[in-house]
Amino acid sequence: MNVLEVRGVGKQFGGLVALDKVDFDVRKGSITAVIGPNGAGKTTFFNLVTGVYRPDCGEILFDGRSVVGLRPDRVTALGLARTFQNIRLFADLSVVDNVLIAMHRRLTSGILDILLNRRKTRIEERRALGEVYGLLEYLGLEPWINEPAKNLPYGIQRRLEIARALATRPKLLLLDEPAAGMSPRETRELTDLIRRLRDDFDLTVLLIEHDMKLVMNISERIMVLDYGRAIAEGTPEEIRSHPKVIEAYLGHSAVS
Amino acid sequence: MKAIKRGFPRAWYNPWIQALLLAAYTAGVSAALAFSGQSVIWFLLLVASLLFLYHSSLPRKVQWIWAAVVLGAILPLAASTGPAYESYMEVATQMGIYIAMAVGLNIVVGFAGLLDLGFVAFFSLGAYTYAIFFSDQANQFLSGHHFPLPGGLFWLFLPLGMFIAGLFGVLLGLPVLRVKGDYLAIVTLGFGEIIRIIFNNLDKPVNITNGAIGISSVRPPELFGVTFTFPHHYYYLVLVLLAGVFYAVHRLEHSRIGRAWKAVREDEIAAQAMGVPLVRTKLTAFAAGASFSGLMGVVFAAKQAFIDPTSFTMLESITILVMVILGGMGSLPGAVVGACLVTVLNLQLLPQLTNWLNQLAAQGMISFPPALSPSKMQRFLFGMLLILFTVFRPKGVLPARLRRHDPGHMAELAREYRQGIAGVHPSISPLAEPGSSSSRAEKGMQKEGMSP
Amino acid sequence: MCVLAQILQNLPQVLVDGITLGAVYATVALGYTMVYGILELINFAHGEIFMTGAFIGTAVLMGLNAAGVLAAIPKGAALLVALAAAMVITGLLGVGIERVAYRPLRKAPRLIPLISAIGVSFVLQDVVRFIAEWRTGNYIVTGISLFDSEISFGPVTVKTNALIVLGAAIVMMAGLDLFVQRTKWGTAMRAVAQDKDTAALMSIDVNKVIALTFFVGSALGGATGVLFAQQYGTIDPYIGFILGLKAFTAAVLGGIGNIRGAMFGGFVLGILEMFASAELSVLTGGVLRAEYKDVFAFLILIAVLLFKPEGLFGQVVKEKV
Amino acid sequence: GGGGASPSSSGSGGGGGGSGGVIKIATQSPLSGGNATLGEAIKLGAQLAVEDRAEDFKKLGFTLQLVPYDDQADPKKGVANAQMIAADQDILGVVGHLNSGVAIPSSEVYEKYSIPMVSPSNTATQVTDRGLKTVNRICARDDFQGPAGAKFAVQQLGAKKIFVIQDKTAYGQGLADAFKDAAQKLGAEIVGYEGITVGEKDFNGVLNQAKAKNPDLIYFGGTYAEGGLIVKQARDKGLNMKFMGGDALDSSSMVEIAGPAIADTYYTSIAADVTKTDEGKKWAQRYEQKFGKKVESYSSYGYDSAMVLLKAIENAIQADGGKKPTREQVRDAVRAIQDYQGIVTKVGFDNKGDNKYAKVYVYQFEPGQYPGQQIAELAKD
Amino acid sequence: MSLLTLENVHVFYGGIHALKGVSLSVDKGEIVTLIGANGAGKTTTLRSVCAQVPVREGRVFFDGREITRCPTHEVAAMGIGHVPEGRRIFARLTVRENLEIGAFAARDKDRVRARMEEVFGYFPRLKERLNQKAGTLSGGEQQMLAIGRALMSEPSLLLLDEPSMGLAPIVVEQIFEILGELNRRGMTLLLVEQNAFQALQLADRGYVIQNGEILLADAAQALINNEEVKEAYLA
Ligand SMILES: Nc1ncnc2c1ncn2[C@@H]1O[C@H](COP(=O)(O)OP(=O)(O)OP(=O)(O)O)[C@@H](O)[C@H]1O
Ligand SMILES: Nc1ncnc2c1ncn2[C@@H]1O[C@H](COP(=O)(O)OP(=O)(O)OP(=O)(O)O)[C@@H](O)[C@H]1O
Ligand SMILES: [Mg+2]
Ligand SMILES: [Mg+2]
Repeated sequence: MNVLEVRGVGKQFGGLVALDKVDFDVRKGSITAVIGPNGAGKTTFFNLVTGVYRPDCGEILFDGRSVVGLRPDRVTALGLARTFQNIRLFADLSVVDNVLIAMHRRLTSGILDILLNRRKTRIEERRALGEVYGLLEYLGLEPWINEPAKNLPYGIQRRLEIARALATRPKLLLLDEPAAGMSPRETRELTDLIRRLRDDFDLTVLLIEHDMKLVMNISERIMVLDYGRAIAEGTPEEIRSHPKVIEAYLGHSAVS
Repeated sequence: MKAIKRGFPRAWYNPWIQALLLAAYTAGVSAALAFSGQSVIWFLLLVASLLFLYHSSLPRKVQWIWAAVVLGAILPLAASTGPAYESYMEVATQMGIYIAMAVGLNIVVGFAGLLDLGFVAFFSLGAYTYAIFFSDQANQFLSGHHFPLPGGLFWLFLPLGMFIAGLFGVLLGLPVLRVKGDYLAIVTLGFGEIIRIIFNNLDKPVNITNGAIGISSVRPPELFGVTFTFPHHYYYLVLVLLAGVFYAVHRLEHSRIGRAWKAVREDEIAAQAMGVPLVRTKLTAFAAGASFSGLMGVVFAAKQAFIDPTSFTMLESITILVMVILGGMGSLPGAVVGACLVTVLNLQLLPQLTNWLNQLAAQGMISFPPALSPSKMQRFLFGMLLILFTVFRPKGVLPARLRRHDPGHMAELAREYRQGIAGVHPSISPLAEPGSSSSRAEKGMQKEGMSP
Repeated sequence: MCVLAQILQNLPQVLVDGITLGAVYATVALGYTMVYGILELINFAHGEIFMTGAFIGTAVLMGLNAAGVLAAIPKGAALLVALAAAMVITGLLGVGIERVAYRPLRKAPRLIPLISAIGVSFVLQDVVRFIAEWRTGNYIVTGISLFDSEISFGPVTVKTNALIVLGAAIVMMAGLDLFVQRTKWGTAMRAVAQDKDTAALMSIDVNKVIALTFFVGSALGGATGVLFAQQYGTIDPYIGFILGLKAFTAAVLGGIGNIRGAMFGGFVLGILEMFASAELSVLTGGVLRAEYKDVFAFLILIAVLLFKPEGLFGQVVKEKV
Repeated sequence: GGGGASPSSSGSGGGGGGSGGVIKIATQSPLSGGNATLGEAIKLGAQLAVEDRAEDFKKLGFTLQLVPYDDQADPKKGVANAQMIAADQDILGVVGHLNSGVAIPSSEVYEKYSIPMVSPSNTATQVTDRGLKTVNRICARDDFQGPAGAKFAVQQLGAKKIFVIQDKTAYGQGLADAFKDAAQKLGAEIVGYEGITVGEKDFNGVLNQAKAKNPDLIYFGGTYAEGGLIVKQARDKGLNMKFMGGDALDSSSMVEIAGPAIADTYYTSIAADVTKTDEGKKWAQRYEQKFGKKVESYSSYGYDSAMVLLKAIENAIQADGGKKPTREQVRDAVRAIQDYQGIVTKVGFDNKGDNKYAKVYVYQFEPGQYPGQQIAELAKD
Repeated sequence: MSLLTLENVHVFYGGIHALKGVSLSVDKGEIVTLIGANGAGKTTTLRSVCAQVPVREGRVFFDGREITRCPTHEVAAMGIGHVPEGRRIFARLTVRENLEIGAFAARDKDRVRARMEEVFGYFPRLKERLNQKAGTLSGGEQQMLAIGRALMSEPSLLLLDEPSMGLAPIVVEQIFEILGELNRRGMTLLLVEQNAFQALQLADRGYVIQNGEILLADAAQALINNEEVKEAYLA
C-alpha cells in the first residue's frame, strides 16, 4: 500500500522548471530516498507535498486523500511532518517549547478551558510534557531541555528538528538532508536512529540526502531527480550502477 | 526556582529571610509614607517593594497574595493619611489602565510578534461604547429618552466593551494578516487613524459620537448604591480587573495558544509545518490584546466622565508601545514595569521635577532664559530618558525569561505518561492522534533512549 | 450639476497641487526607505531631521539677509547655500544620532531602536524649539521665500517653488537610485542590510557603511526640509511628525526599501490626498468631506497592501524554504 | 516634607485658618508640544498678574506664588495634574485650560475639591453648561462669538455665499458650527463645509474646492497656525474674497505667516484692543520687556483671568477678617465677581460662570500690523 | 613560516566557555584541517580568527601581525577569506552581486572580472544562475556561491567551515579537487570538515578539537592512522 502517491506534479519558478511532471509512490512503512544534484528540485518536491508551495499541475495523494491546496498546518494535521534543510527551529524558545509547539494540533484545550484552568487542560499539559521528555530522551536531547534552540550546536539542532517533527505524530516523515553537518560517526548513529524511528513509531520515512553511505545503507527505494525530472528509480543496487545517475550525480569515485 | 546570583551571602536566598527583610522594608516605607503626609518618593518606594518581591525567591503563590495585600490595603491606607491621597490614587489608577493596555499589546507585539501601531483604537472603542450610552448622547440617534443608562449597568458594559474591542480586533486582523512585518505596522497605524477620524466626524449625518466636541457628563458606575466619584474607587476597580487580566495572560502564555503565538513570532513557516494555523493564531492574539484594551476603555470613559478623540491619537499608541518595549518585549512583568515607569514619569515625576526647578527659578536660585523654562522641558526629558533606558537596558527593564523545566520533574511526568499509556492511569487520553487511533508512538516511548 | 464635470474642471489644478505635495512626501520617504533598507529600522527621527533641515535652511537665509548678502547674490545661489548648509549639518546630525542612539542597540531586539528613535524625535523637537524660541521669541518661524512667483498654464497655476521641489525630488531620486544600484558602496549597503557579520567578512567596514547611509539619508531629509520651508513659508518644530508619518506611509505604499517605490508612493499619496480633500464631498454629495481624506488615503493603502503585500514596487521575496 | 522632588509638600496643610502663609494659584495649559505658544501665553499672563499683585498680598500677610502645570493638551495629564493641584492645599484657584477637551474632565476634579477655575480661553458651550460651581470663564462662548461673527459677515460684509472651513477640534468645530447655523438663519448660503487636519501645512485641496464654489467669504474655525497658511495659500490661488475667523486667529503669528495676503481678513475677539488705552499700552510694553515676547491675545486673557481670581481671593480674605480663606470661600467669591474691569474685558459672572460682559469685537487685519483694526463691537443679544 | 597563529585563545558565549585555550598554527602554503564532534568548537575557532566572536584571553597572529583586536573587516582586508558555516549568502542580492561583494576591497575591475570567470570555471552552475536572487538558489548552489564569493577576494588564507555540507557527491569531489588546486597555486587553507577522512587526505596537518580544547595535533597521515581518531571521527 502506498502512503504517498504523486502524479504528474510540476512546479515552475518564473521561467525555471524546478519540477517537471514527476510521478512517484512511497510504500507504507518503507524508507525511501530522493537524491539528485544540487538544484534538482528535491526540496521543492518536499515543499509541494507539505503544502508550502502549490503545484502548477498534478495530484498528490496522502493516504488516499488529495493534499493539493491544503495549508501546511492542515497537511501536518493529516500526519505528514518534515524537517528543514536550512534549520528552522524557533530560535529563541527553549528545546521543550520547540517540541511542545509541535503538539499544537494534538492538544485540544480551547481558550475557555485554558482560562478556567480546567482539569482537562491540566492533564493534557502534564501528559504533553511527559511525552516531550520521553521524546527528548529518546533522541538524547535531555541535557539541553532548558536551552534556547539557537544555542545548540548544529548537529544537536538537527536532532531537535527531528524531535519536533515526531511530536506531531506523523505517519510519513520527510527529512531534508538530516545528516548535513554531521560527522561520519554521527551519521552512522543517525542511520540507526532513522531505522529505529521507523519501527518504533510505525513511520514511513522519505528523505533527501547527499551522504551516499547513509542513503545506500538505509533506503529500500531511491528516486533520482535531475533538472526537475525523475531520471531513475529503484533499489540502491540499481541506482548505484545506473549510468545516468553516475554521470549526473555520483561521480566515478563514489561508486567504488 | 530563581537562579542564584553571585556576590551575595547565601542567607540572602533563604525565602524566610527575604520575607522578613521585605516585610520590614514595606512596613518602614509605609510608615514613612503615612507620616510624611505627602511625598512621591515614599509612595514610589512602596510600589517598588513589589519589584523586590518579584525578584525574591518566595513561592509564586505567596508573592501573589503579598502583592494583593500591599496593593489592596497597605498602599491605599498608608497614602490615605495625607492630602495627596487622591492624587496618588489617580496616578495609580491611570497606571493600572496603562498596565492592562501594555499587557494586551504585549500579547500582540511581544508574544505574537505583530507590530501594532494603532492599538489605542481598541481602547477608544471601549470608551465610546460606554460613553455613548451612559450620557445623553445616545438619545441623539435612538428614539425615546432612555439614556443615560443607570450606573449599575456599568458592570454589563465591562464585558461588552471587551467584546466589541475583541471583535474589531478580529475584523482588523482578517485583512491585515496578509501583510507582514513593518507593512503590518503601517496598516495598523492606518486602522488606528481611521477609527479616530471616524469618531471625530461621526456627528454627521447622524450624531453618534458628537465629533470633536466629545461626550461630556458621562455617568459614573455604581456598586451597591455607592457611586464611583473619587479616584480611590476606580483604583480598587482597576486593581480587581488587573488581577483578572494577569490571571488570564498568565494562563494563556503557558498554554498551547501562548506557545503558538510565540511560534508564529519566531518562524511562520516552521510554525505552520508544526501544525499551527497561522491565521487563527494571529487572530486570537489580536482579539485577546484588543479586548483588554477595550475593557480599560470602558473604565477610562467612566473615570474621566468626558471623552473626545484627542485621547486616542497615534501618540497614545506609540506610548503604549514604548511601555511594552521598554519593559521588555514578551515579558509580562516587563509590560507592567514599563507601564508604571512611563506613567509615573509622565504624570508624577516630570511634572514635579519641572515644578521644582521652576520654583527654584522663581526664587532666583537658578536662572533660565525664558525659552528654556523648565516647565516646558517635560517632553525633552522624557525623550532623553527613553534614549538612556534603551541604550543601557537594550533588552528592556525586565526582559522575558524562558520558562525553565526541572528535569527531575519532567522525567517524573514522562514516567507517568508511559504508565498512562500502559493503562495504569485510566484517565482520558487527551493527546489525540491525527488521523487514526492506534498508539504507535508509545512503543517508541517505552524503549531506551539513544545515547547522545 | 453633473458631478463629473465639476471634478474634471478642478482636476488639472488638483493634480498639480497633489504632485507638489507628493514631491515633498517622496523625498522624505527616500530617507526613510534608505535607512530602513539598511538597518530594517523605522527611523522615526527622520521626520525631525527633515524639520531640523527646514530650520537650518531658514536660519541661513535669514542670516544672509541680516548680513545684507541676500539681495546681492542670485536667488539660486542663495538657495544652494542654504541647501548645502542644511545637508551637511543634518547629514552629520544623522550620523551622530546613529552613533549615540542606534549603534549601541545593533544587537538588541529589532524593535528597541524604535524607542530610542522616538526619544531622539522628542529631544530634537524640543531642542529646535528652544533654539528657535530663544533666537526669535517664537518657535513658529516664517522664513524668506526666494521663488514666490507663479506660472500659469491655462487654468493651472504653479508656484516656481513647486517646480524647484519637483525638480530636486527627481534629481535626488535618480542620483540615489544610481548610487545604490550601480556603485560598489550601494551594493555594500544592501549587503550590510542583510547580514552585518558576513558583510564584515567581505572586508566591508559596516560602521562606515551605516554612517554613510545615515549621512546620505539625513542629508536628503535636510534638503527636503529647506525646500519645504521655501514652499510653505512657515515652519515649526512639529512639522516632522505628521509629515514623517505620511512619508513613511508613502514608503510602505511603494514597497519599503525600494527607492523608486518610495518616490512613486510619495506622489501617489500626495495626489490621493489632494484629490480626496478637493473632491470627496463632491463625489459623495457632502456625506464624506475633506476631513476623511486620511481615511481615504489609508483605505487605499490597505487595499493596495492586501493585493500586493510587498507594496507597489516591492519585490516578492518569497522565502525559499 | 518628604523627598526632594516634592516641591508642593510645604504649607500649612490644614486648609483655611490662620493669617499669613502661602497662597498659590495654578495655571494649567500646554507648555510643551504643538500648542505651546498659546499655552505659554496664558501662563505668562498669569505670571505677570501674580507679580503685579504680590505686593498687595504681602501687605495682607501672604506670600503669593504661581504654580504652572503643563497639561500637554492631554486630558489624562490635565486630570492627573488636577489631582496634584487638589493635594496642595495652598492652591486656591486655577487659571486654565487652553483646550476645552482638557478643561472639561479636569474641572470634574476641581469641582470635587471646590477649586475655582477661571478659564481664559475655553469657548465650548459644555464647559459651563454642566452647571459646575467652580467653573468660570471670561471669554465668549462659541454660541455667542460664532453668531456675532455671522451677523457681521452677513450684514456688514454682505456675504451671501459662505464657505466654512474648520480644523476638526472641539474649538474649531464648535465655533464653525455656531457660525454656520447663525449665518444660515440670517439668509446666507453655506456653499461648503470642510475640515482640515491640525499640524498639516498644505490646504490646497480644500481651497481648490472653495475656488470652484466661488464664495463671497471664507470662514475658518481654528487657530492662526493653520489660519495663516490658509489665507496665504488661498491668495496664491487667486481667491481674493474676504476671510473671517475667531479669537484664535488673534495672534501676531497670524500676520507673520500670512504676510501681505492678510488683507481683507477679519476676526472676532472678546478682547478690546489693548493698545487703545494708555494703560493697556503700558501693560503690553511691560509684558514684552519682561518676557521678551510679543503680547498674544491669550496673554491678556490669562492676565485678566488671574487678576479676577486674585481679586476674588482678596475679597475672601477681607470678608474673613484677614485669614487665609478656604477653597469654598474663594470659589463663591469668584462667582460673586460682578464688575471687575480687566485689561481687555470687563468681567462679571452669571450663575453658570459665563462672563456677562463678554463682548465681541470685530477686527480687521492689516498687512504687517498686529493687532488688527477694531471695526465693530457687538454685545450679547 | 607561520601565517596564522592562535595562542591560548579563550572564547565565551555568555556563561558558556566555548574555547578553553586553543593554540594552533597554519604555515604558509599548508592545508590544515580541524576536526571534532558537534559542538567541539570548530566554528568558534574559525570565528575567533575573524573577530566575529570576542576573544577574551589569548592572541591571534596573522602574517606576523597581531590581529586579536582588529575589527572583522580589517582582518578580511588583510587577506583572510571565510566560507562561513551555514553559507550566509546575501539572499536578496543576485548571484553576481554576491560575487562582486566578495571582491569589495579590490580596486582593479578587470582583475575582478577575471576572477569571476575563474569561479565560473569551478562552478558552472553559478553562471547559469547569474541574475537570480541568491536566496532562491538550492542549498547546494548556495554553498557553491559561498565558496565562490570567498575566492573573489583572492585571499592568502582561506577559512572553510564545512564547505562540502549539502553538496552532491560529485560536487564534493570537485570541491576537494578545487581546494587542492587552490593550494597548489599558493593559497593557504584552514579547513573544518565533518567529512574528516577526506579532509585529512587532502591536508598536510590536522588538529583534533574536543570540548573547546585541542586534543591532538599531528601530520594528517598520522591522524588517519591514529586508532582513537579512527574510532571517534572516521567512519
Ligand atoms: N522560491 C524559488 N524561487 C525561484 N527559484 C527557486 C525557488 N525555489 C527553488 N528554486 C530553484 O529551483 C531549483 C530547485 O531547487 P531545490 O531547492 O528544490 O533543489 P534541491 O534539489 O533541494 O537542491 P539541493 O540539494 O542543493 O538542496 C533550484 O535551481 C532553485 O534555484
Ligand atoms: N551563539 C551562541 N550562544 C551560546 N552558545 C553557543 C553559541 N554558538 C555556539 N555555542 C556553543 O559553543 C560550543 C561550540 O560551538 P561551535 O559552533 O563552535 O561548535 P562546532 O564544533 O562548530 O560544532 P558543529 O560541528 O555542530 O558545527 C557549543 O557547545 C555551542 O553550544
Ligand atoms: Mg534542497
Ligand atoms: Mg560548526
